[in-house]
Amino acid sequence: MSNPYAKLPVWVDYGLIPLINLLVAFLVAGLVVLLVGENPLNAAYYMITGAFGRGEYLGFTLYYATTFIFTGLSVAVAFHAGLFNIGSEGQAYIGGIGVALACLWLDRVLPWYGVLPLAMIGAAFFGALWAFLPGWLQAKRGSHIVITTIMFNFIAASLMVYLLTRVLKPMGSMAPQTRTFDAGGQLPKLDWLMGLFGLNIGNAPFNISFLLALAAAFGCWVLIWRTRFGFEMRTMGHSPSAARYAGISESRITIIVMMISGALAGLMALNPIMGEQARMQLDFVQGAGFVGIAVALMGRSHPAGIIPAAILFGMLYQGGAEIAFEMPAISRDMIVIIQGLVILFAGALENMFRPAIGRFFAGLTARAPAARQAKGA
Amino acid sequence: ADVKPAIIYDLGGKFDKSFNEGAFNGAEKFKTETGTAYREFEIANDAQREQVLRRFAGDGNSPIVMAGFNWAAALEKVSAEYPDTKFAIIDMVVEKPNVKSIVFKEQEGSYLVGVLAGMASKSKTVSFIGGMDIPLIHKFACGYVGGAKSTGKDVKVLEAYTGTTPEAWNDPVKGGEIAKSQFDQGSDVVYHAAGGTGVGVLQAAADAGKLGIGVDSNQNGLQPGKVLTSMLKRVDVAVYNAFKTAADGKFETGISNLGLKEDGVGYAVDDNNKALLTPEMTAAVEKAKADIIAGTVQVHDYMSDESCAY
Amino acid sequence: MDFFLSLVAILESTIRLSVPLLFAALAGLFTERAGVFDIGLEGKMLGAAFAAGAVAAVTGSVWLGLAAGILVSVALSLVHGYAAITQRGSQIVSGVAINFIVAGATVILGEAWFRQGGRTPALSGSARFQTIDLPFADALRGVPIIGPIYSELLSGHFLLTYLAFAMVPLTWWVLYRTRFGLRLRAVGENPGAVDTAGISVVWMRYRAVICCGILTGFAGAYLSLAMTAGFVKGMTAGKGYIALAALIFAKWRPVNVMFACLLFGFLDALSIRLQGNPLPLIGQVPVQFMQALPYLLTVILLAGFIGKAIPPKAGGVPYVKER
Amino acid sequence: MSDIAIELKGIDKRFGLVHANKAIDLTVRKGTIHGIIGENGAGKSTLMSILYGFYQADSGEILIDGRPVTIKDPNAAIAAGIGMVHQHFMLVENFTVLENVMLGAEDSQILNASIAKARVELKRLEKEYALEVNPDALIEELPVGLQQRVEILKALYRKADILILDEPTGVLTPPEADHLFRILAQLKAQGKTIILITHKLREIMAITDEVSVMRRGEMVATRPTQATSVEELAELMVGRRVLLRVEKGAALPGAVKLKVENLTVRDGRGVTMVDNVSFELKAGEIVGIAGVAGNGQSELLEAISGIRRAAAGTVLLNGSAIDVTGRADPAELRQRGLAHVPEDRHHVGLVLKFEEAENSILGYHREPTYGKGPFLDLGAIRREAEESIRKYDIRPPDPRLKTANFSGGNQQKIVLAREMERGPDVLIIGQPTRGVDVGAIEFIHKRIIEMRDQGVAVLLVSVELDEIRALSDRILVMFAGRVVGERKADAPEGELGLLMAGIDGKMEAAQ
Ligand SMILES: Nc1ncnc2c1ncn2[C@@H]1O[C@H](COP(=O)(O)OP(=O)(O)OP(=O)(O)O)[C@@H](O)[C@H]1O
Ligand SMILES: Nc1ncnc2c1ncn2[C@@H]1O[C@H](COP(=O)(O)OP(=O)(O)OP(=O)(O)O)[C@@H](O)[C@H]1O
Ligand SMILES: [Mg+2]
Ligand SMILES: [Mg+2]
Repeated sequence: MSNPYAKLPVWVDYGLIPLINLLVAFLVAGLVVLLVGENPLNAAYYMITGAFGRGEYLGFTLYYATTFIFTGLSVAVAFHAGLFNIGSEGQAYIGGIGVALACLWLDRVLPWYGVLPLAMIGAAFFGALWAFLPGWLQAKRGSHIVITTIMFNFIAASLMVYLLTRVLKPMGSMAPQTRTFDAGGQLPKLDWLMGLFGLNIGNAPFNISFLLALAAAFGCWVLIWRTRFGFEMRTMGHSPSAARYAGISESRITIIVMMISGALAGLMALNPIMGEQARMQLDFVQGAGFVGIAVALMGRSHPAGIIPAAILFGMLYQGGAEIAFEMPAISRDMIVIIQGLVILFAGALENMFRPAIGRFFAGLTARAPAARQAKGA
Repeated sequence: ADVKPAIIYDLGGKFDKSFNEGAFNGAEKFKTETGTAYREFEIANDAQREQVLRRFAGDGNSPIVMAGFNWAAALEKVSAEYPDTKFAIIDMVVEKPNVKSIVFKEQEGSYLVGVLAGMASKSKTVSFIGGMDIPLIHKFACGYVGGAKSTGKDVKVLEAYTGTTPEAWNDPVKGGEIAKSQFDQGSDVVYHAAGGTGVGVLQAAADAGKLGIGVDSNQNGLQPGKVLTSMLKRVDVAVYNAFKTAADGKFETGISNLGLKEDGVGYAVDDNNKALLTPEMTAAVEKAKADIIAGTVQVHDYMSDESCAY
Repeated sequence: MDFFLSLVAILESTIRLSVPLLFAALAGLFTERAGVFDIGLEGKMLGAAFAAGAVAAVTGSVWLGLAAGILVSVALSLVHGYAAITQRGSQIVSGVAINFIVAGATVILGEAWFRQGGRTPALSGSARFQTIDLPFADALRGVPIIGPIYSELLSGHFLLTYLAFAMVPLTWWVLYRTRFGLRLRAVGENPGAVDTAGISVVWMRYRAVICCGILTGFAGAYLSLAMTAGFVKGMTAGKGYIALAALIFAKWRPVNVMFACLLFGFLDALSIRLQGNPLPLIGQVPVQFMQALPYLLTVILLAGFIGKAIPPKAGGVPYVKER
Repeated sequence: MSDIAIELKGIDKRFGLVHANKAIDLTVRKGTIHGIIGENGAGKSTLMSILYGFYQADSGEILIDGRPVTIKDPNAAIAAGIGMVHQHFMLVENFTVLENVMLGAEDSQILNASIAKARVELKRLEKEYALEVNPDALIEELPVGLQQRVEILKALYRKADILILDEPTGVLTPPEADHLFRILAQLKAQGKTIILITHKLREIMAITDEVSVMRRGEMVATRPTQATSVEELAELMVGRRVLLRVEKGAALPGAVKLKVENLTVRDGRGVTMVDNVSFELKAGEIVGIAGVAGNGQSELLEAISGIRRAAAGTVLLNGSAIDVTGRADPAELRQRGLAHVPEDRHHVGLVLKFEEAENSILGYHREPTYGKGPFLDLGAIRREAEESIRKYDIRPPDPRLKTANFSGGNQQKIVLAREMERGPDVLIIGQPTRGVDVGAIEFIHKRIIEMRDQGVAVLLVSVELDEIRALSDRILVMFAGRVVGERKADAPEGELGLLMAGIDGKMEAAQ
C-alpha cells in the first residue's frame, strides 16, 4: 500500500481536502432542496442560525456532538486496526443496558456522581460485550466483521425490544421504556460552561458527558499514538503481514480493538439516557452509530478531526431540526441524505479532487528550492 | 378567536392513513370551520419531543395537542415549565393541571368490529394483526377477540404482530405476508391495528378475496367493497374539540375517557361497505353497542391487568 | 394432510418472500464476481421500489414503474461504480453512503411529491402486477398432493416471481457459458490478466455494476408493484443485507444463491407462521427471538460451520496499475 | 528500413516521484532476439509495458514496421502483433489453461464454439513448439514453469510477431531455461522478433543478437552481442566496475546456534513446500541457501522465524526448542536472540506508512527501553533511530519521514539496522540486496560479514547465486522443498546450477 499521490502539505491533506469534499456534499444536498421546491440558501441560513444562533441552540448542537464524538471515536479506533466496525449502532444500543441498570439500581440511593462511574463501567462493558462477539468471530472463525456487525445491529434491536417491552418496562406503562430515573440518574447540565461565554443554555440537554467525550478523545489519541498497543494496532491496520512478522497477534488485536470500539460506542448511551431523557427508551441511539462512520471519515480517524466533525454533525442535527420547523417540505430525513453525501464525498470519493489540488500545489512549489525528497544511498 | 393552536404528530407521520391522519383531519376541520390557522410538526425521532414542545410553547402556541402515548414523558416535564400553556395529549394520561388527557376505550370499538367479523366469517376463523407489540395494541386485540367470540364459542381468533420496533407501524410487506399466512390458516376476516402496515394488510385481504377491517380512521375506501368496516377512533373529534373549546374559552383539563357512549369510538358504515353488512349483522352490532353503553356488557380492558380474559 | 397443507402454505410464502432476496443476491453476484463489493444493495432496492411505486402511481402503468425502478437503481449503481471503479474509493464506504442517501431521499421526495408521509399512493389495476395462474391450475386444484403443489405452490405468483427463478439458470449460463461471463469472472479474480488480454477492466466492471443495477431494480419493483401496492418508507427493511448474507452463504454461486435465499425466505415465513403458536417441546418463543433468528443463523453460518466462503480474489480492491 | 520491427523514440515515463523511463530510444531489428538488461528498478519492465500498451508514456513515439502507431491499450498492441509475457504472470488462477489462453481472444459471444476452436489451435501450437500443457488443468495446480508456458501460448495464440519476455528465466530451472531458449530460437527462425529482458548476463551472451543496457531509467548503450563481453555489460549496467568478490577472512565456526531437524512445511493448499529439511548453523559462520525462487526457501525462513506454522519437525535455538509446529511467536524468538530480515521489505519488513523511527522498533516495540509500562517514549525511540541512521548512513537522515519516501536501498538499511543492532545470536536474512543499488549492496555485504566475524550465526537466502557464493561459508541448495546438497563456498558455479535444477551429479553417476 503506497500513497498513490504526490505529497501535499499537511493542512491541505487534513484541512482543505475534507473541506472541499464537505462543500460538494452540501452543494448536492442543496440540489435536493431545490428539487423539493425550496430555497437552499434559506435552508442553509436556518441551519446555521438554528445550530448556533442562541445559547440554547448551541447547547443542542453540542449535545448531539457529544454523542457523535463517542461513536466517531468508536469507528475510528477500529479503522486504525484495519477493521470496519459498522456495528457501533448496536453496541451503543446494548451499552444502554449498562447505563440503565446502574441508574435503576442506584438512582434513589446515590447522587449522580456516585452512579456515573458505575453507569460508565456498565455502558463500556455491555458495548464491549456486543463488539467482542463479532471480533471473536472474525479472529477465530474468519467471518467478515462488516457482515457480522451488520447482523449484530439487527440482533441488538430485537434484544432491546424484548428487554424494553418485557423486562425493563414498569408495569402498567405503555411506552417501551424504563421508568424515569430520580436525581441520581440524571447528569448535571453544563450551564456554567456555557455561562462562561455569556450564553444561556436554556433547555438544551448539554451535559457533562460532553467532558467525558473530550476525555475519551484524548484517551484515544494517547492509546493510538502513544502506547505499545496502539503501535501494534496501527501496524496491523497498515500491514497485516508486517504485524505477523513483528509477532503481533492478529486475533488478539482484533478482539481487543473491537472491544475498545464497542466500549466507546457504549459510552455514548450516557448522553441520551442519563444526560437527557433520564430513562432508556426504545431506539434511543437514533442512528448515531452510523453517523459515527461519517464523523470518523470526515475527521480522518484522528481525535482532533473527530471533535470538529462531530460538532459539524451536531450542527446538522440541531440546525436540521430548525429547518424542519421552518420549512414544512423538508423533514429531518434531509439530514440522512446529507450524512450519506458526506460519507460518499469524504469517504468513497475522498480522492476525487486530490489530483487537481495536487497539480495546483505542484505548480506552486515548482520553483521552491529543490524538493526535500533527497535520493538516498 | 384569539388562539394559536398547534398539533404535533407522532413518529408514524401525518399521513399514516390512520391515527395521525385522524388528528390531522380534526385540525383541518377546525381550520376550515373557523378560518383559524394552526401550526403543526412531525417529529423524526424521540429526542425531538421536548425540543418541539418547548419551541411551540415558547412561541406562545396554545393549546398544543400531541398525538400518541409516546409524548407522556416529555409533556410531563415541559407542561411544568409552561404553566400558562394548555396541552392536550391523546392516548395517554398525564396528570398535570394544564394538561387534558384524552384516552379512548378502543376495546369497545374493537368489540363491535369483532362482532361483525365473527358474523361475516364463513370459516369461523378471524384474525388480528397488530403493529408494534405493546399493551395498547393488545387492548385492541382483546376487545376484538371478545366481540368475535360473543358470536359463537367456536369462533377462532388468530393474533399476530408485525414487530416490536416502531418500524412495525410501517411495514406493509410484512403486514401483507402475515395476513396471507392467516388466510392460509383459515381466517377470512382480518382486523388490523398496525398504522401504515395495515395498508398492506387490507391490500392482501382484497387480493385474496377476504375481508379486511380498518382502524382509527375510516379506511373503508382504501379497498372499496373489500373492507368490512373500520374501527373508528375519533382522534379527529378529539383534536377538533380541543381546538374548538380552546377557541371558545372552554378548554378543560383533566382526563376524558372516550368510549362508545361519548362517541369516541365506533364502527364505520358508508357506501363502500354497505353491501357487506347484512341486516342481522347490523342488528347484532347495534345491540352490542347498546349493551355496552348501558353497561350490561363490560368489555375487558387489557391494560387494566395486562392480560386478556377472552 | 393438514400438516401437508400448512407446509404448502409456508412454502408458498417462502417463495414470495425470497423473490426480492433472490433478485438482490443475484445482483450482488454479478458485481462481486467482477470484483466490486456492494453493501449498497439495500439502498438500491429501496430507491428502485420508490421510483417504481412513484412512477406507477403517476402514470398508472406498471411497466413504466418497473422501468423507472430499474433506471434509478442502475443510476445508483453507476454512482457506486464511479466511486469504486473510476475513483478507486472504498467500496464498503460507498455502499454505506448510497444506503443513507436513498433512505433519506425517498422520504423527502416522496413526502414532497405525494404528501402521504413518505408513502406513494396506493396502486390498483394495471398500475401493479397481477398474479398469473398457470394453465390447468384450477382444474388440478382438487387432486391430492399434486393439486396443492401445482395450483397453490407453483401457480398464482407474479410475473417477477417466475422471472426471479428463471434468472438463476440464466445467471449460471451467462457466467459460465458466455464470453461476457468468462471475462466477468476473470476481472474479479485477476484484473491484470484481463487488462493485458486487451479487455478494458473498467468497462467490464461497469457492465457488471449495471447488471447489478438492473436486478436490484427488479427486486425493488417487486416490493412496491407486486408484493404490495405502493411504496412505503424503509420498505426494504434490511432485505438488502440479508441478500448479501445469502450471497456469502452461497459462496458466490448462482444455484447456491437460490437455495440460500429460499432458506432465509423460509425462516421469515416460518417466523410469521409461528407467531403466537407455541412450538412443540420449546413452548412459547418470544417474537423478538423469531425475528432475530435469520440474523442469528446468518452469523452462525458465517462463523465457518459451513466451510469457508472464499470471495473473488480481487474483490473489494480497486484495480490500480500505476501506483 | 523494413528490417526494423520496433522503434521507440524519446519514451518518457514518471510514476509520481519516480522517473522510470527517461527519454528512451530503442531500435529492434526484425527476426532478431534483442536483449535488454539492467538492474532492478532500471525501468525495463516499464518500457516494455509501455510498448505493450499497459502503461501510457508521458511522451515519446512508437513505430512498428516503420509506421508510427499509438498503442493506447494492450488491445492495440495485440492488434499490432505484439505479445508479452509479463514478469508477474497475468493468469487467472482458478481458470483452466484453455480459458486463460482464450480470455480476450474468444471469437463469439457463446463460449462453446470458441472453446472447441481454441482446443484445436492449442494442440497445433503445442505440437509446433513442443509446448505441452494439459488444456484442462487449473492454473493454480500447475508449477510456475508450466504457467509461463501458458503465457507464451497466450501470445502465440494471438499470432504475435513480436514477443516480449520479461525476466522469463527468473522462475525456471536451468534445463527449463534451456528449453525456453530452444523455443525462442525456433520462433526467431520463423521470422518472429523477440525482446528478452533479464539481468543474467550469461543468458544474454548465449542467445541474443543485440543487447541494450538500461540504468536508472536511461538507455545507456546498445551493442551487437558479438561485439561485447560480460565485463563490459556489467560495467554498463551499474555504471562502474562491480566488486563481485567480497573481502572476507576465513570463518571460525563456534557452537551450534540453530539446529533444524526434519522440518516440513505445507502451504495453505496442503502442498509440501519444505520437505524434511535438516541442517545446523554455527556461531560465526554464514550458511547460504541457494535455489531457484519458489523451491521452499521462503517457507523455510518463515517457519524458522515463527511467521508460518510448520507441519512437522523441530528447531532448536541456542539448544532450546522453538515450537515451530505450534504457536512459535516471532516476538518471543526475537527476545531469545533470533533476528530476521524478511525477503519482502515492503509488505513484511516495514510498514511503509510509518515514520522511519516507528519502523526502527517494529517487532521490538515491547522492549522496556522504548517506554514505561504500556506507553511508548517517542523521544527515546527517535534518538535511537537517529543513531542507527548515522551508523547505516540512511538517507535522508530524518527519523520522522514516512518510510515510503525512502528509496529501496535505504529502506533495506532501515530493516538491517533494526535487526542487526541488537546483537542477535542468529540472523536470518532473505534477499538482502533485492532491488538495492550497488553502493548499498557493498555496504550491506560488508555488514553481514562483520556480523559473522562478531560471532553471529547467519542464515542467508538469496536467489542471486553470485551473492550466495560471495558471502557464504557453506552453501545448501534447495530444490522442490528438499535440501539436495551441501557444498563449500568455492564449489564451481556449474555444479551448483545443476543442483538448483534438482540434478545431483553424484547420484546421477551412481544410477
Ligand atoms: N506501477 C508502478 N507505479 C509506480 N512506480 C512504479 C510502477 N512500476 C514500476 N515503478 C517504479 O519504476 C521504476 C522502474 O521499475 P521497473 O519495474 O520498470 O524496473 P525493472 O527494470 O523492470 O526492475 P526489475 O528488474 O526489478 O524488474 C522503479 O523505481 C519502480 O519502483
Ligand atoms: N511505494 C512508494 N511510495 C511512495 N514513494 C515511493 C515509493 N517507492 C518509491 N518511492 C519514491 O521514489 C524514489 C525512488 O524509489 P526507488 O525504489 O525506485 O529508488 P531507487 O532508485 O531504486 O533507489 P536505490 O538506489 O536506493 O535503490 C524514492 O526515493 C521514493 O521517494
Ligand atoms: Mg521488471
Ligand atoms: Mg531501487
